[in-house]
Amino acid sequence: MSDFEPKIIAFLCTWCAYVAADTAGIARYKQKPNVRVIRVLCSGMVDPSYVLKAFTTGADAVLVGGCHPGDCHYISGNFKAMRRAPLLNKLLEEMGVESGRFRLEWIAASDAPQYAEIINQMSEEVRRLGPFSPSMIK
Amino acid sequence: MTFEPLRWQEDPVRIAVFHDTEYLQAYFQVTAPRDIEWICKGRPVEELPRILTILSPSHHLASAKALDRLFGVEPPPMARNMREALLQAHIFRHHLRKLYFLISSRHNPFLDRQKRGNRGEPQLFPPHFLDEIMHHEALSQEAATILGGRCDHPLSAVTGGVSRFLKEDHYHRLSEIAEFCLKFAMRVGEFLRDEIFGDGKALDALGSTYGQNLQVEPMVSLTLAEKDGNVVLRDPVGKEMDRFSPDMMFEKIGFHNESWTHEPFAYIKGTSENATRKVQEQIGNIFHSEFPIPNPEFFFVGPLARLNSGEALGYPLAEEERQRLIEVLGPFPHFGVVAAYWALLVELVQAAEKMTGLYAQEKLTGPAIRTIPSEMGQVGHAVLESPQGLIFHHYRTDQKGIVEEVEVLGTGTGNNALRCLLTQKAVDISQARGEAWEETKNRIEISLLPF
Amino acid sequence: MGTNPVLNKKLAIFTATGCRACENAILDIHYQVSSLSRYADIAFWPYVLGSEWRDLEKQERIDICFFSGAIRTGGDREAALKLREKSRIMVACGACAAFGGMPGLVNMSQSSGESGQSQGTMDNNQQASEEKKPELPPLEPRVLGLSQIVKVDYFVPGCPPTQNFLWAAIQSLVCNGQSPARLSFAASRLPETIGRSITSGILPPKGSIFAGEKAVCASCSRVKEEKRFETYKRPYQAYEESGRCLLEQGLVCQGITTREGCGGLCTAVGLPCRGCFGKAEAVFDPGAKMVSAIGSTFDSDDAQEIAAVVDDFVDLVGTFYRYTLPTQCALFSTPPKD
Amino acid sequence: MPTLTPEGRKGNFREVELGFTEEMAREEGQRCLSCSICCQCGECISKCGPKAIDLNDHERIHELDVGSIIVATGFKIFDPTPLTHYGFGRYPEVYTSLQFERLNNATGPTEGKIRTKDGRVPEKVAIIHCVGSRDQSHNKYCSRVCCMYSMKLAHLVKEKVAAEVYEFYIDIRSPGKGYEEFYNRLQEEGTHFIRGKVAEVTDIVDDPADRGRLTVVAEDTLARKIRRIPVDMVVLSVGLKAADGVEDVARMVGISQDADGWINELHPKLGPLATPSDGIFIAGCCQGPKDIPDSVAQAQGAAALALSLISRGKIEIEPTVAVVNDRLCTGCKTCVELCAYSAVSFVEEKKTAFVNDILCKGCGTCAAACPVAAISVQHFTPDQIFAEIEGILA
Repeated sequence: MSDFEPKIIAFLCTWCAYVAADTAGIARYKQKPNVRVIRVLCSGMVDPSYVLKAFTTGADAVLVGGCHPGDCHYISGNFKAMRRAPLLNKLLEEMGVESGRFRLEWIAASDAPQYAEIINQMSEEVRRLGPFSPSMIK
Repeated sequence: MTFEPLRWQEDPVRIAVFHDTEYLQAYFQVTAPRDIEWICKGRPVEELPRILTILSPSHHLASAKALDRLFGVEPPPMARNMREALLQAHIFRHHLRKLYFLISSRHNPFLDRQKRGNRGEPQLFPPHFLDEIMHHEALSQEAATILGGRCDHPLSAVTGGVSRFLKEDHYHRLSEIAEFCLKFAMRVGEFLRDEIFGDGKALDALGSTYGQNLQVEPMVSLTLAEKDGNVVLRDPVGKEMDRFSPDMMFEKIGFHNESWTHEPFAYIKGTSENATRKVQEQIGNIFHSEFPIPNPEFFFVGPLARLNSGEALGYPLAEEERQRLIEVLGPFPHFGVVAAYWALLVELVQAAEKMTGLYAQEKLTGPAIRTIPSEMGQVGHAVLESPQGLIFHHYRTDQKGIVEEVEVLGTGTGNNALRCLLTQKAVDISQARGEAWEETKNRIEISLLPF
Repeated sequence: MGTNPVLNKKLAIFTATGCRACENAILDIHYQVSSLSRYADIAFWPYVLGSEWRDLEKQERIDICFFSGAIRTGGDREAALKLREKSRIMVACGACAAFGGMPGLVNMSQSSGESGQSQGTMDNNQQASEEKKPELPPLEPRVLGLSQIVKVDYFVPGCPPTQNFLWAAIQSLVCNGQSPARLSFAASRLPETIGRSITSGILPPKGSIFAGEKAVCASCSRVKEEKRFETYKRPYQAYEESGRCLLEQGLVCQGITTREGCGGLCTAVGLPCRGCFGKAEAVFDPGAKMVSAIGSTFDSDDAQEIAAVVDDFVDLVGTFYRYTLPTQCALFSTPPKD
Repeated sequence: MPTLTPEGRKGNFREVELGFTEEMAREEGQRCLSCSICCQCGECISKCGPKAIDLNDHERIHELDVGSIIVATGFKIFDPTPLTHYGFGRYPEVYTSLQFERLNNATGPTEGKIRTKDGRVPEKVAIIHCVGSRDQSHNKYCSRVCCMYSMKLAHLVKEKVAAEVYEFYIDIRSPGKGYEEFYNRLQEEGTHFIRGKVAEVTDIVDDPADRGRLTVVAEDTLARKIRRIPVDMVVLSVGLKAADGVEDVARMVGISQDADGWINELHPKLGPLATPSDGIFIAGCCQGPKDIPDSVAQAQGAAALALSLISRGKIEIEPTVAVVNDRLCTGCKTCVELCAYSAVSFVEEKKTAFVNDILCKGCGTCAAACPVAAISVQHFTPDQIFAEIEGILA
């Protein structure tokens, strides 16, 4: 367990969270190396199917990063993401996926430090939860 | 020696025959679990009718009834009629199908007539009669589909009523169907009396299947009294020994699990020496784990159990049929296979008669189809006379109405002891006659079919 | 008229763990299934003909096998393997065989620690010492769909399968393109590949599903105005005859993600769809899509309000994967065999 | 106003009101609140040579159709009032750099003469750098222009009144052409550069001779000693802040701001003038503190970009738009209400949804919501995303 390195898939909105991640890199913020980023045009584009797909493909956790409510580059895309998240959480919960494994976060383009912060704390939490394996998959 | 799979059995079953020290011991095994509890746990309770419908249409209705009780609502009269109408359609269909199986038992009914000659297969008798049965099978299905939304796995019965009104053309079609079914029921009656039940030698038309009528030792019968909705127990001579309300079900009835079958044995808590011992003798020592009580009283359910009340039926034609049965086989109670088949016939006619009464527009119209529950209880149960016999449902839920506990007493469980009994009997008989295993299997299947 | 026995195809019909509804469905197709005899001999059908396994061994091959029921016990598995190696075409008939069906919900409760009905077999092991008495076939660790243990050529979904698609399957697989006209159902709603195979007798591509292409909504008769999910209602709470889309009335109806083919049967009766035809063609996971479709249309942008609505929802898994847990739930399924 | 005593008025016709002495007049002048409310007396109209004043004019709102917008909302200066230890607002002789600039201006109140409020010629002037900039409790960033303009002011002071000038600085930042040379020149002119942040400005003086002056207290970090310097004037080199109301402009044209309120450019290196929304460009200090040459350069660049759009007369839209697969679309109408640009419509005759790819921005909300996955955003289709997932998890 000690040498377990969580794999976190991050779906980042290209206008805010993705920029934040970029800036965080340029600004040399310390970040855990467990995150693999997938760039999407908007957090509203992230279909819950992607999240499940990530889990089935071997991700230990999934992060969706979008603009703060009101700042969506597409006016209201992040609200759609915000509406889906709780229901998806409930579904995952019923399927026995710990709540810490899926997160929706608002990360503005200027929130580079927050981004790094989220990444670090999330990977720590997932490290504590251990590798994800749905009880049903042989 | 094992027979698997078995013909006409709803559950996946097989017969295992063992050479015990001095005689052959037959085991009637149900080889797959029903898993009902595990399927239903955690579901919203109002979904149960749609889930338990996989057991049989009558379980669908029973489940809806249990929900009425659980939510404390009274379905409007129209809804009650519609459910009843649906039940009768299924009784008709079920009995007709079993008689169809009986008649076609010696042939492959799906063999092209043109081919029969050149394959030396015996012609179906009488020609086209099976097709007609199929046809009316389909008619009763159509009725069931109109009333239930779907024929197998109906879904129209919901909490507090039914989920839809009927449309104009439906009424017309339904009454039409009822007429056809009644006419045909009479024809089936004539046919069976002339060709099969009539006298011994006609029975041989079906081959040696039951040259001699297979009888089981008299048993207690468990039925539902239509008048007061109570459950009635009749002792082997047909007189009433106990009458209790469905709430008491699990105080009166117990279940016993055997390691070699997935079907539990239902028995009456409370023993009666003589009858039980005979039954025990016949079943032989199939029970390996101890019963909680020394000599459990076994019972059986189904058409024959119902008729064993000996009470006259409210419907003239059916009553007529019943009298004919009594002429030939003597007064009730009966515990023979022929009587069981004949009971099917009687109830077939009765169902058809009920249909003609129920499938009238005024019966199936009304202001409301449902009463919406105001509050939610947490316990519900219902008892219902299904085509195959009495069934019982019992649910317990949490505050949100999520199922925590489900108990379903199906006919499989109710008749489990009887089925073992019949199997053993059949094996004994064909042993005595030194028949081939095929014959034995055939005999078992024929004798299990009507129960 | 293919009366020549040589042309006749050999059929096998078998049900593993499940009710007999699928077999009834076959038996009942317009009470005309007997007319099949002109095209095919039913070589193996335990339920009606009492065929036994040795009857199957006698056959050198089976042309088409209609297999229904879920894989619950070792016996089911054996049966599936036996039939597969005999049969040229394997058809998973009904929701149980195609997707795992309602018995598949057992997997759910087993995942949460409770070990299903397995105590039956456990007793077995305990009493194995006792004097001879029959064993029970072992239970599979979890309920499976047919496609998860053998290769399946065609699927006929539905619980039970609807007559028109079951008949479509028989026509295109059995009848060599000369199905009796009086029995052919309206081919309009059929996907063209299937329609063509019925008339031409050329088999549809392997793996095709005998059902529509779109989702149930396409054939559902209800009026769709505007999807806006305000409050969650449970079926016992809603009394509706307005003929409006059930989902728009707050009833969770899975018609939107479920393959078409039933003709909106349940919704026509006023009950929400539960997805017995399985997920629609392009859907990755039905539950996820339901979440997405319903969630996106929540009528609020306020986190608390949304949380409140979501809080009312009950038993998402049991609803979204009612018939498909073992095969189509991304997190709970194993890949198909081929 | 002094008047004759009642006795003195007897038996003569002398004026009772004696009028102001110069001191009295000055004193009276001090009472003016300079409330700057126009009483609409109309005097100005007659005075204005070019007749530029029209008192009856009123506001009008013009709506223009434009092909592109250049956002150049500039900046506002940092208000030093919160920094009470500098005494701004408390001591009349504490000025912000802009006020002092005005004082220097030939059209200013003193016609460009540098005078204290009581008209004295200042002999010592202190200039305090980084007021509100590079300050953890206010703006963390460097305002970039203060060092240079402070030195310019120092130079002017030297030139005009030859006063002693003390510059209190943290670091002198003089990048740019000729800037460093200017710095050296000032040092030669004898401006005192004291490295150290000013602790306080007070009117308590050590030497009675200095009464009326302000004392600037600071630590000279090079000389390692506390300095208390009496001065006549104190100039606060205030920093730059994002202008008020930028957030409204930004939301209106659909661009975003960073934490300090400066507008985000498309890319810090490769897109310094463009913004995420096509056709919207930025110039000058709305994007961040910068001096005049930089602003001019950026402005001209932005103008060029805008022109290049206008001259071409057409624009390219992103290829990432949503498309509907009619074969799969079931017409459940889930997507229709979701589109923020109302690009999705429902075609009754076909009973399917339709996406207008001119309006569509490709946010993919509809694609995610479509229950049958009939809609997909080009270049972000589920298959591509899935492939990506498999790829990075492989």
